[in-house]
Amino acid sequence: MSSVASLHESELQHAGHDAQHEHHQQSFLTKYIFSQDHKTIAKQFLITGIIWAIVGALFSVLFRLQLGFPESSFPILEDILGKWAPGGKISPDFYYALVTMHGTILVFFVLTAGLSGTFANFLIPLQIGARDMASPFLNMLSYWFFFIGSIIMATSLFIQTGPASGGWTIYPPLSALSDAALGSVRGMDLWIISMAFFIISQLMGGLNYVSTVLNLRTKGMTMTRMPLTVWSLFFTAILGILSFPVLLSCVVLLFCDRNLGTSFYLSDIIIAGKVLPHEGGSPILFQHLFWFLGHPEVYIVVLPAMGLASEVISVNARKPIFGYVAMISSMLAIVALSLIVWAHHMFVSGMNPFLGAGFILFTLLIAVPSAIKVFNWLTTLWRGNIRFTPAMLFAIGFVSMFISGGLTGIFLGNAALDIQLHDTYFNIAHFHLVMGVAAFFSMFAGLYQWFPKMFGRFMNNTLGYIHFWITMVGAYLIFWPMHYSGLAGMPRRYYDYSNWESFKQFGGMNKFISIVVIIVFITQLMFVFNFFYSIWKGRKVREANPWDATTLEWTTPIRPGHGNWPGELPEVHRWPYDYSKDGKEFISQITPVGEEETGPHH
Amino acid sequence: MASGSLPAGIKWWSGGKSPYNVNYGKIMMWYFLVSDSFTFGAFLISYGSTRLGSDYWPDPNHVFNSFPFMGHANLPLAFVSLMTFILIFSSVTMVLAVHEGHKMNRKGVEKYMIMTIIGGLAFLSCQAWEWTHLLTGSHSVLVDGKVEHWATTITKNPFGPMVEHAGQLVATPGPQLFGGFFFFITGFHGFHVFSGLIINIIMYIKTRLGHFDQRGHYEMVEKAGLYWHFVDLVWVFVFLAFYLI
Amino acid sequence: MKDLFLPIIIIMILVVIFQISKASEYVSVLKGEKKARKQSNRINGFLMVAFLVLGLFGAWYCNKLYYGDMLLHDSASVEGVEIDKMMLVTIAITGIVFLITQILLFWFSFRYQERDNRKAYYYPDNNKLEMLWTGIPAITLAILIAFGLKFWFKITGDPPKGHMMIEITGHQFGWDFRYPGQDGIFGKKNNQLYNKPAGNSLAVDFNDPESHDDLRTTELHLPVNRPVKFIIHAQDVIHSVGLPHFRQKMDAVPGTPTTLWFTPRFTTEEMKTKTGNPNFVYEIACDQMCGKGHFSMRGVIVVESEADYNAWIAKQKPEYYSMFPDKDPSKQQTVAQDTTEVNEQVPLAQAASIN
Amino acid sequence: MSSFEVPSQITIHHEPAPNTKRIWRAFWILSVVTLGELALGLSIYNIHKGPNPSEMMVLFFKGVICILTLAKGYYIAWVFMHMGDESKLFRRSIVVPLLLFIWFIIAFLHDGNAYREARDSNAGEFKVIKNDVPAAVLERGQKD
Repeated sequence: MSSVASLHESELQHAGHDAQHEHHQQSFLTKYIFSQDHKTIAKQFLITGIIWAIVGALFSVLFRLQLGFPESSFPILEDILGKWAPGGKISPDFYYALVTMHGTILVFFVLTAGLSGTFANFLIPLQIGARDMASPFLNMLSYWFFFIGSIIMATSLFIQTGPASGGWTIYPPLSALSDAALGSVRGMDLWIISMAFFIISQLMGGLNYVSTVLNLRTKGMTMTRMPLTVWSLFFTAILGILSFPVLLSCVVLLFCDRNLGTSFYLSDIIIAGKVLPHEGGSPILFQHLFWFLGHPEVYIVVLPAMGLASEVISVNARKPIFGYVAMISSMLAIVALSLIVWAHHMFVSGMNPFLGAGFILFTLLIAVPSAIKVFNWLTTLWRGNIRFTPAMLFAIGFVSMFISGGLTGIFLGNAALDIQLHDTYFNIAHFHLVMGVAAFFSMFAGLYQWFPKMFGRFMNNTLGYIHFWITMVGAYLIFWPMHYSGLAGMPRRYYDYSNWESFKQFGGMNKFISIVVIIVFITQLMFVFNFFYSIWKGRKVREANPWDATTLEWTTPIRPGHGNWPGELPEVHRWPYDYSKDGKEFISQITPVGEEETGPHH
Repeated sequence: MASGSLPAGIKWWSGGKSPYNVNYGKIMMWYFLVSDSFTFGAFLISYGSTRLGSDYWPDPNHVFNSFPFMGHANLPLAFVSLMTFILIFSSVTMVLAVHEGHKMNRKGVEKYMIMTIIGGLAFLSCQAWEWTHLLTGSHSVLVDGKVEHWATTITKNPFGPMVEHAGQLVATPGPQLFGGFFFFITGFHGFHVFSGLIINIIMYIKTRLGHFDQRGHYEMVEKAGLYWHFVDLVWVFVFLAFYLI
Repeated sequence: MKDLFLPIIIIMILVVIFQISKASEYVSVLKGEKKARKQSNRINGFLMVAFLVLGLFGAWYCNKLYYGDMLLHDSASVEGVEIDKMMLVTIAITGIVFLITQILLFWFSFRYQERDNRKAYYYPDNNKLEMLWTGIPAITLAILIAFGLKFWFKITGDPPKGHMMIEITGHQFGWDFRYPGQDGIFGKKNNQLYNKPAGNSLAVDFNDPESHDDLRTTELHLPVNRPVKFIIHAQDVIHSVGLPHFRQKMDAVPGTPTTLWFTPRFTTEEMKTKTGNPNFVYEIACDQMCGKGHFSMRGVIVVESEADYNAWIAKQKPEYYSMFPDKDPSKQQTVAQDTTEVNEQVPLAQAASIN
Repeated sequence: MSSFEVPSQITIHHEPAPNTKRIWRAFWILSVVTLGELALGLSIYNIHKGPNPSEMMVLFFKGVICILTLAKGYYIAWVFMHMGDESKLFRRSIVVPLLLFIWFIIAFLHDGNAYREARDSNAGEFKVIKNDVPAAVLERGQKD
């Protein structure tokens, strides 16, 4: 034992100590801009995410205008968009750019960075009792890489030929050939560069989350005493570490095809009257690589949502989450399965049927852990004492959406049925419900729940209730009818259906959906207003633990400084779900286990 | 020690300590390497998929048969084997540097770091030579009934199947992606070597300045070492995929 | 002025909502948090049940609106009949699960809302229950997978003997069809021969004698009750041959041919009476995003009786003759030249229509 | 249940092997294995050069090379990267994700192969010129 270096204690404490020393000399720049405090970084992710969410949602409103009112024109659009909406009617080129950007922004920038970036940064250290992330510096870089990526993506919106317009899945050759679409001229390059920055950001974040959860748990915080939020964010980080690099490989090869003349994804192409020299590549290879990320990405979005919902439901039902271990193991099963099922997005790509059979099998297996989770949430509600805070409403809404969207996955995972439903509105309804609306609901739940911790103030409850009910009803009104048009085979990503004998009957439905979309969008703006208004003007939090929750973040001061706990780190003695136990309303994790306590869970 | 088990009798997972008895930096480095192996894996598997999807693929023994200063001698795989040995040897010197670091022997670390850096430079020089050789070579290829002279580039491959032309055997254009994947993957690996080299140089300078002695441990060297070995590890697989099979 | 009217109203509504919310917050502070929470609990609990009831009613109404009238007419292909059945079974199973779970979710929410005299029941886990809802979904899914695999292998397998073949090629933004002619074999293609001679937009190698009887048509005609196999190509980007009525779909991938097959069951005329839509046509919808004209990439399939089909196909002229009018036995030189020009103009015309 | 009597100094650093013998041994193993691979690679070359290349033999040699490469990977990771000295769970947490490569490789290679077959198998129904590999693939060696 020559080099006994007791690094560990110092590691646990370093962030806090550094912060304490620097606390007084922090300038505006180090406190709010280049902050290394995980809570500030979380807020940076959150606010960037909110801005992107507004942009992404606004895009959907724009293309819904075209879909709902294909024969009308809106002169105001020409004033705003110029050449993209000649005569007040969105051009097809721009329509596809909008669709693409809507998908990219919401999937990557909002539901990945905005959701897990916010909550992983905010909750992991607070809930496991750490001063900060394992590497606050990398954590800061993680945000700034995301920021640079999003600036590049934003730039692409304003270039002459417009942003990428090949769909968020950017399938080549459409995305590889500048003759194929306007967005593939330069917009696609910016998309790829932006995504490369984003992937690096995710990687740095993910590595940080994993090593923080492993190394920096406070005394007594065993893995099975962690709240489900931390578990879900931990799994999300693992998924990100394993799948995002493949996206990087995928888009880098695409970049070469676009700019260096290689033909990784290109073969035998005649376009714009020219025979291209590319030979030997396969566009399907791209799809394999893309979906190797793409499918786990869905779970990167939905796992944190599950974790947040579990925590919120448990706190507000005043009951322990039912089947804590089953919840963790089903998440683990989802992680493992999600990495091996990617090709179910490609059943009609001409994939080999035998290979397809393997993917059918794995895919439908995912339904089992998902079902376990749903039933566990239901049982958690059963015989609870439910407080309908806005957070709880959104968590219940999440479960409802997850059921509705999840069940349709059984159709799409079964290849024989998927043939008919592939790339139709059924598909849109499925993934919007299960990973779009559901994840958003959970994000809202998390925001209403932890807003007091973030900003020391409450959000307005009444606005929260109105926000929830309009969004809940609106989401079903938007996506429920889409199942029907999807079953009739109505393809997605069409600019106009009025020339189609098979689909034009759904014109009325499209109009209805578009109107609801506008109402729901305005409601979200109301939420955003509530959010920013409450940061400065909301009702102040007066007690450290306003929700009577057991987890560690509520043992910090109302507005914790860098380092989170002013004194020693708290020591943990039990699991985080001791609600209504032994006649007590709740028992905090830092309360030692009493002599006469019942139950196995501590 | 080699068994790698942790001292018993301690609850490693009970919080307040690292369950693996490993500092966070090393955990991050290891998991980063796992992540990076997926990047490389994706490239190599794409290459495999494309290769199996092609009707014809050139025999690597035939493409990589030159050696510097040996003229036109047919020495298949000789040069790349040399490159492999260079990399393995630089890995050995790296691990020796880490070893000296454990003993807090600054002079030893410096010595082996220098050797590692030289190894890395040698590898990069070899790669530069090989690329130059391929990119400037001239091979006769039958294109549209005419014999042209091609080098192996990112879009051209003169190593296609042979056909009879004017009484002689001439190669036809081979799969374009041979060059594409070769230059791309070895380039990406070379980029890793290059960045590893930069990291090693920084480590060397920091060692010289005594930073690690002040800090009381040479863990940074260890982490740089992990990265360097990973580069070696990847090369083993690149060697397999492009040169051997 | 009129343009501003709507936004102003919306902003007014939002301001009113905000004022009410602000006021209610003050009230709740005055009343005490506990009392305010009680009230909002009651309202939200009620809304939960109301949402459930209205939602189920809405689902029923939506079903009535679309399911019966517009959707899922009989499958127009023989293979699709079984898939439709499987679809219905899946709808039934998921429908039951959907109803049970949603009703429980909202009912529990209402039933167990916070009351002063209620204590939540400490119920952390129960392994038997977990086993139950691991097992039942697993078994159900196993059954669905079994049927799914059976049909999957059937429709991706080989078509029955005696099938006909049609080559279908997608390009931005339209479809080209080629029939193999008398010999049942398509002539070779070679991209380097694209538009050599002019008009050869499918890049057929006319040196291959097997290409001489290949028919290139602008319409796709199929005889009823005969299995047909599509051999699918794409020239530029990925397209997808979507046949909603036949329950079939397959991507068209540049560089790799794909196939799909089905057996049409009803002629177009029969479908017109079945659907009550005099304008009914079978449509090919591109289902894979392929650029700005994606939505206009429409193809029409005419399914007709064997006799009508034979009459139609007999009228078609091999593409070879329109390329090389001097080889045409009937020597209708002028007509043939016209066709060449038309062929050349087709893509341009389509491009123009999009702008 | 909850006892935290942890020895005051937990070492973060692992004690390396007392001498460098293990490292040099690994080096020699790696060298020998590389030479073995090289020999196999060259014999593939010679089989190809021969008049009647036996594809089975080539495949067998390639399989052996793959296994040898995995062995090399093992030595680099376990000895050079000191993975053998890490705790068992840490090792597993690194190796288990890499098992994904099994399915990753199977699926991708299988699909690549399937596409080649799809391109080639439709002969008779239609033909594509470029896939007709010239019959005279006699010798792959070539003058510079």
